[in-house]
Amino acid sequence: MTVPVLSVRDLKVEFVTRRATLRAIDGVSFDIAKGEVLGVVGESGAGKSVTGLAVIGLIDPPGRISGGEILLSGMRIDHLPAEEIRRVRGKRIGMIFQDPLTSLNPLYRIGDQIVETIRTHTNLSESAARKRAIDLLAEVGIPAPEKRVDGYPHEFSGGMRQRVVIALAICAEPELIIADEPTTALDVSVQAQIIALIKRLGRDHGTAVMLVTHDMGVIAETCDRVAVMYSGRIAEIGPVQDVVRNPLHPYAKGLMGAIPTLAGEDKRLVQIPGSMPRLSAIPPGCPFNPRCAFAFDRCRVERPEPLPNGAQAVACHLYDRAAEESAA
Amino acid sequence: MLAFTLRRALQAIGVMIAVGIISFSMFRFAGDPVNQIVSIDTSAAERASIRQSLGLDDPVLVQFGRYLVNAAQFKFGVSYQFRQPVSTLLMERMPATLELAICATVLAMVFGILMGVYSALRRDTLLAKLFQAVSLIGISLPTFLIGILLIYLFAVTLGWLPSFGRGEVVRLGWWTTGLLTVSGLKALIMPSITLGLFQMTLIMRLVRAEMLEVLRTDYIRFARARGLTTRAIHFGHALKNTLVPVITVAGLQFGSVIAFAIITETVFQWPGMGLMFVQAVQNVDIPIMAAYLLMVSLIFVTINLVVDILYTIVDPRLRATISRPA
Amino acid sequence: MSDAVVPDRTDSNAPSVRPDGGWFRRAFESDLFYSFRRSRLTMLAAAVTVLFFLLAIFASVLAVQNPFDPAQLQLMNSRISPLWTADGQSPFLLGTDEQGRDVFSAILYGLRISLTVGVLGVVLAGVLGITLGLIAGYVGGAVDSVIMRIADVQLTFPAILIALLVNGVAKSILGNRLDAMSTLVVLVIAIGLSFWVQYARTVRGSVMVEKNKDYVAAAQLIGLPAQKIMLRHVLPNTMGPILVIATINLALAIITEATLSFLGSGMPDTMPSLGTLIRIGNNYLFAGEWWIVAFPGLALAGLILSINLLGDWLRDALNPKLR
Amino acid sequence: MSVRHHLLAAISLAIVATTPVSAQTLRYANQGELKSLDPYTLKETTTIAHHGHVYEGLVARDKELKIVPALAESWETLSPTKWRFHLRKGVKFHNGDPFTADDVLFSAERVRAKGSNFLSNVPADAKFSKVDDYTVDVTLDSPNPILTSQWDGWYIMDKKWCEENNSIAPTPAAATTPSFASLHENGTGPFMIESHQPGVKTVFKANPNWWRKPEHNLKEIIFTPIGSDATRVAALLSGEVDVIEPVPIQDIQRVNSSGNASVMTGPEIRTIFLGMDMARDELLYSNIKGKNPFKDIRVREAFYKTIDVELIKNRVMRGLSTPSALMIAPQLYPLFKDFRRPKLDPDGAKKLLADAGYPDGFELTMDCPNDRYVNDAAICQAVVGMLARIGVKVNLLAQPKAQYFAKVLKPGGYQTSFFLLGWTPASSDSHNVLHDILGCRDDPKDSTRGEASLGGYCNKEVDALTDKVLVETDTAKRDQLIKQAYEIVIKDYGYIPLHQQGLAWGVSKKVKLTQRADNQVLLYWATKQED
Repeated sequence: MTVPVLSVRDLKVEFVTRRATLRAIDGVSFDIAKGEVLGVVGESGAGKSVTGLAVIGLIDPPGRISGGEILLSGMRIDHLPAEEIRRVRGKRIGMIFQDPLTSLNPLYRIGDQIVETIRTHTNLSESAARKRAIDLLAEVGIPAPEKRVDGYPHEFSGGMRQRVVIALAICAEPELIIADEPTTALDVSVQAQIIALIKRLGRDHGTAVMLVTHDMGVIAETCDRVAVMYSGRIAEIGPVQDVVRNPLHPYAKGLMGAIPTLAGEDKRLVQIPGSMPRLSAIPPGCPFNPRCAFAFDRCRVERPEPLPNGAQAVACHLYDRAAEESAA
Repeated sequence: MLAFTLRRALQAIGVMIAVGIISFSMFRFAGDPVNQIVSIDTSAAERASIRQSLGLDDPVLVQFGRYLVNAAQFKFGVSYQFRQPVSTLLMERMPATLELAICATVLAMVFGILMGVYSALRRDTLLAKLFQAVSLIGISLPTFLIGILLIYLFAVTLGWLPSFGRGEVVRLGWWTTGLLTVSGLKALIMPSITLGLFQMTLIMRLVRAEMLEVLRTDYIRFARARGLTTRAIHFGHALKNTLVPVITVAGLQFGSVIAFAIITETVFQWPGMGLMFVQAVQNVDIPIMAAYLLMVSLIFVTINLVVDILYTIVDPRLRATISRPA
Repeated sequence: MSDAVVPDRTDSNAPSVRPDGGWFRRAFESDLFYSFRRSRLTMLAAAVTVLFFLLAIFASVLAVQNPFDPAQLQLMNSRISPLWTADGQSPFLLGTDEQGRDVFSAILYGLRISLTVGVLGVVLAGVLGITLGLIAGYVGGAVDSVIMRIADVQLTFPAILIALLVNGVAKSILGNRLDAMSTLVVLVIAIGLSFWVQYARTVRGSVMVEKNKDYVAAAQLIGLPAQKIMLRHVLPNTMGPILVIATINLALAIITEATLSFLGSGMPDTMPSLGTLIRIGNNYLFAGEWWIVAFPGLALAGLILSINLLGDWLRDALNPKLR
Repeated sequence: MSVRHHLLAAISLAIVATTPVSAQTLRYANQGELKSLDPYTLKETTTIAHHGHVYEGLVARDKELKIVPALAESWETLSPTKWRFHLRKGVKFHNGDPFTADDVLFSAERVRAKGSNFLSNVPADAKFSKVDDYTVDVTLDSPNPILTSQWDGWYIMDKKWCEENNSIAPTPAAATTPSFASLHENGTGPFMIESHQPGVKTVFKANPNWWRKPEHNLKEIIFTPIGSDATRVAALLSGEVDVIEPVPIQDIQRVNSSGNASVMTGPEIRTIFLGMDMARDELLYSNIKGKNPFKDIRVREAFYKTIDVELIKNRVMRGLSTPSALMIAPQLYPLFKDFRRPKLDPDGAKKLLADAGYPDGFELTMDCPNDRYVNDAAICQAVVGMLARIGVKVNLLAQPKAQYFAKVLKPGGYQTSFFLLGWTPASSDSHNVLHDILGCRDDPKDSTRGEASLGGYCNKEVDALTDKVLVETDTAKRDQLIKQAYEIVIKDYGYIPLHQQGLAWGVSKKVKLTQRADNQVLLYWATKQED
C-alpha cells in the first residue's frame, strides 16, 4: 500500500476562550490517497472547515492543534515552524475558499496575484511565471486568458473568480487541494461547472482533494469517499456509494434523506429535528444523542468510537452492539 | 469618469455658493468695521460717509451680489486693516500656511502609518502599547496647550528652537519658502509637530484599525493559504488595502489641518492665513474673513475632488462603478 | 437562509458561542463586562470619568466658593499659590487666580460647564443625526441625497470651523444680548451642529442594510408595518456604534468647547469653563503662576483622556472583530 | 533644468541671507501692526510711532513730551491769531527732493482733505501761506494756544512725490484700492522703509542723509507684529527680538529675572475710567424700570466710593498703575496734584444706595473691552466683584474691541449703561478731555462736543468753561479755568476715573532706549551693543 497523500490521525483542535477550552475537532482521523476525492460533509459548526484549516496550518490563536498528527505524504506537518509550513502552503497543499468574491485581493490584477504565488514557490522568472499564469487561466477554463490576466477581480463574475482561485490553488502543482465549500457562494448553474473542474484537475494531475461541503448532491457526484462530521467528530466515513446508499449512522441517514432528487431543488437539511449542540455544550456520550431517534442509555454516557463496518466506518453504539453480539 | 468629475465639480460649485452665503451673512453682522478703520474720536459724520463709501448702507442683497461677483474674480476688496488688496495678502500668506500644513501632514502620515502598522502587526508588544498611549494623549491634549508647552520647553527654557515666525524665507517666484534656510527649517519644527500631532494619532489609529480589519479578510487568509511570505502579505497586500481609506482620510484631513492651523499659527505667530484670519476676526476685517472662508472652502472642495479622483485610481473597483453611467 | 445552511464560518476568533438574545444583550451580559474587568486601565478611566461627573454634579457642595458669583471673590485673595507651597493659604487647595477665584472651585464649576456643554452637545448631535439618518434611510430618494450631500459637505469641514461659524452667526444674531447662559446654549448648538453627521451615516447605513432584508419585503407583502419592525431592528443594532461615537464625540466636544473658549469665542471670564480657565491661566504661565493654568489643564486632559480610554474600550468591546 | 537653476539660486541666496548680520540690527515686536504707510490714514498710537521713524512734522515732542522744533526751526506768534514758522534749510526727503514751504502748504491741505483721519490735528480755520521758501504763516479765525500741540502726529509729505505718484489725496481708511502712498514712504526722518509686508515684517534702514546727528547706532530695524502675549514674551526671552511692547504686566517679573532682558515701566498718559449712562430715562440693561438710577447723584457717589482703585492697582495691575482723581494724566495738567479721590467707603455707599431707594441694590449690565487696555476685562471683573458687595448685581459683557466699540460709541447709539473706557487726549491737553468726554452731547452749535461722552454726562457750566479754555492764552489762568471745570465734574460724580495705566516695554539688556509717556516706541533714541 502506498503512503496516502494526507493522513490525519486523532486530530484535536481547541479554542481557548476565557471561559472554557472549546474542542472544535475531537479525535478526527482519515486518509486521502493520491488522486482521491474525499468529501467532508456536515452541518455548520461540525468542524469541517476547521479540519481543512488545521491541515494547511492556518489555525490562529486562540485556536490550536492540541493533539494528533497530520502527515503529508508521510511527512508530519502539524508542528512545523511557521516558515516551513508556509512553504508547504500553496506549494504542496492548495486551498480553495468558499467565497471567490472575497478571496482575491481587489486591488491587484489577477495575473499579478498568480505570478506572485508562482514566484513564491518556484524560481521562475517574471515572464515565465506570467506565461504560466496565462496557461493556468486557460486550464481552469477562462476564455481569452492573455487578456483577462490583466483584469482586476471585480471584472470577473463569481464563477470566473472561483476559477481564478482554483488556478491560484493549483499553480504550484500541489499534492493536495483543500476545497472549502467552493460552490456555496455561487449560482446553481455555475456550481456544477466548478465541481467538474475540481474533479477534472484532481484526476489530470493526480492530486488528492479534500472537498468540504454541506451539499450531499455534490458529494454524491464528485467524491470517491465521504466523511460525515458531527460536532467535531467523524460520525461515518466510507466509499461514497456505500455511505449514500446505505448510511449507517442515524445522523448520516438523516443527512442522506436530504439529497435532492433533482439538482437545484431544495437542499435543506430539514429532516433531523433539533440542531447541532454548541461547542460549549456538547452532551456527554454521543454528541448526537439528543437528536437521535435510536438513542439508548449507553449513548448518553459513553462516546462511540469509529469502528469499521464493511467498507465504511461508523461511530455509533448501535453498530458496536451488533458487533459485540456477533462476536459473542 | 468625465461625467463623474463634472458632477463632482458641480457639487463643488454648489458648496462654494452655500459657503459664500454663510460667510457673507455671518461677516456682514459680525461687528462694525468702521470702528476698526478710524480712531475713536472720529466724528459721526465722517463715520457715516465711510459707511457709505464701503457700501455698508446698501440693501443686503445688493451687497451679497456684489460680493459674489467680485469673489468669482478673486477680488476680495481691500483689507480694512492693511489697506492692501486681500488677494495680495492671501497670496503672501498662503505659502506659509500650505508649507506648514504640508509639513504637518507629511509628518503625521509618515509617523502615523509607521506607528499604526507596527501596532497592528505587533499588537501586544510594549512599544505598540506605548504608541497607543501616545496616540491617546495626542488626541486628549488640546492643540493650544501643546504649543504653549513646546514653546516654554524648547524656546524659552532650552533655547533650541525659535518661538515664533518662519525664520528666513527665500522667495521663489510668488512663493516664499522657509525650507531652504536653516532658520526656516528650525522654525518649522515646533509648529509642524503641534499641528501634526493630532493628525498623526488619528492616522495611526486609523491605520491600526484598518490593518487589523484587513488582516482578517478572506483574501489575506487566502494569501496565507497560498503560502505567500508574511512580508508580502503584510506589506504588499495588507498595507496597500489599508492605505486606500487612509489616503481618503488623510486627504480630507488636510482640510482640517489648514483649519486647525488657525490655532497653531496663533500660538506660534506663524505668518499664514490662519493667523491673518484670527487677527481679522479680532479687528472685524470683513474682506479678509470672507476671503479666508472662501479660500479654505475652495481648498477643501478641491481636495475632496482630488481625493475622489485619487481614490478611483488606487481602487480599481471604484473606477468601474464610476465609469459606468449612473 | 435558515440556520442549518449558514455557511460554516467557524474561524479562529468566533467559535459558535451564541447565547440567545440580541447581540448587544449578549455583549452586556458577558463580553463587555468581561473586557471591562480585564482592563485595569479601563476601570481606572471609568473611575476617573465617574469621579469627574460626580465632582461636577456636587460642585456646589465641594467648592469653597461659587466662582460665578462675583460677590464671593475677594481681590485681596488673588494669586495665592497652592496650599502645599510656602505661600499657600487655606482654604485655597489649588491656589487662586488674579480675581481671587479659588482654582479648585473654578475647576469644579468649570467641569460642570464643560460637561454640560459636551453632554448636551453630543445629545443634540445624536438626536439630530439619528433623526436625519432615519429619515434619509427610510424616505430615500431626493430627501436622502439632500441630507447625505449636506453630511458629505459638512464632514469635510472640521468641527472647530463649523463651531466657530455657528458661534459667529449666533453672536451676530444675538449681538449684545449674549450673556453667559445664552453663550452656553450657543455652544451646545454649535457642537450639536458640528457632530451630527457620524450618527446620521451610521443610522442610515443600518436602515439601508435592514431595508434589503427579506422580512421587510415579506412584511410589506402581508401588509404589516414594515417600518416599525425595521425600527425595532435598526435601533438596537446601531446602539453600540452610536454609543461609541457618542463617547468619542463627548471628548471631542469638550475639546472643541475648550478651543472655542481659548480663541475667545466660548464661555466668558465671568462664567469660565475649563477652556476659559486655561485661556486665562495661560497668561500667567511665564509669570510663574503656573497653578492657574496647570490644574485646569490637567483636569481637562485627564477628563478627555479618561473618556477617550472608555470610548476606545467600548469600541473594541462592542466590535468583537477588533478584539 | 530651470527648476534646478531656481533651486540653486535659492540655495545660494539662502546662504547669503543667513550670514551673520550687523550688530546694529534691532528687532522689535509690537502687539499692534503697522497698518498703512500713508501718514494721514490712521490715527493710532503704534502707527503714528512707526511713521515717526520715517516722517517728521514741523514740530516734535521730546523725550518728556515737550513740543520742540523739528522741520520748523523756530516759530513766533505775530498776533494771537497769526503764527509764523521758520523752516529748517537743507533738509531732503528720502528720494532727494528738498524740503520747502510748498511741501508744508501741500501737507496742510492734504491732512485736511477728505479721507484723512487727522482732520482735528490741523484746525479747519487755519490758513497757511508761504512767505518765502523757508517761511510759512498760519492765520486763524480765533486764538488757539494749543495749535502746535495739536500738530503732534501731523507729518510733512513731499508735494512733488505725491503729485508724481497720484497720491495727492490722502488714502482714506476705507480705500478700496491702495494708493501709492499707502505702500511706499518718502519722508525726511531718520529711517527709510526698505520692505513692508503688512502684518508680517517691516524693515527700516537708517537714513544716512538725515539732517540731524542720530542718537541711535542702528543700521536697521526689523519690525514684526506679534499679537500673542505669550509668544511675544517668549521671543524676547529667547533673544529673538530686542524690544517688545507691551509686556503683559504679569510677565514683568519673569522678564526682569531672565537676565537677558528687562522691562521699562512708566506711567502712560492714557486715563482709564468708568462711565455711567445718565442720559436715558430708563437704563437699557437693568431690572429697574421706569427710572434711571444713575440720574440720582447718590447712586453715582455710591458707585464711586465702592471702587477700590488701590486694590485694583495692587492686585490686577500689579502695582503698574497710578490711581487718578482726574480724567487726565498728571503729565498733561500741572494742577493735577490739587485733586484727591473721594475716600473709599463701601458702608457709606450702601447707605447712599438705600437713601436713593435701592436698599437691596439693583441689577445692570456693564460693557467692557477685553483686548484694548491693560488687563481691561480683569479690571471690569474686579469692579463687578466690588459692586456686588453693595448689592449691585452687574452682568459683565466683556467683548473684543471691535464689538465693544461698535456698541458703545455714537454710531452704535451709545448702547451702554455702565462701561469702562480709556482716553488719551489727542492734543495732550485738557481741552480735549473737557470737550470730547465731559461736554454735553447734542450741542446745537458744536456737533462734536461730547461725542465721546458715552454716558451723556452734561453740565452747561462745564461747557461754558471749556469754551473759555480754548481761547485763553494765559497759561496760569487757563489752568485755573480747567480746574474749575474738573471740580464741577467731580462734584457731580460724572465719571469714575480709575487710573493711568502703566507702560511696560520689554528691552534686551543690549539695548538702551528712552520711554515716552505716550507709549510711542521711538527707536531713533535706541542704541544697541555689539553682539
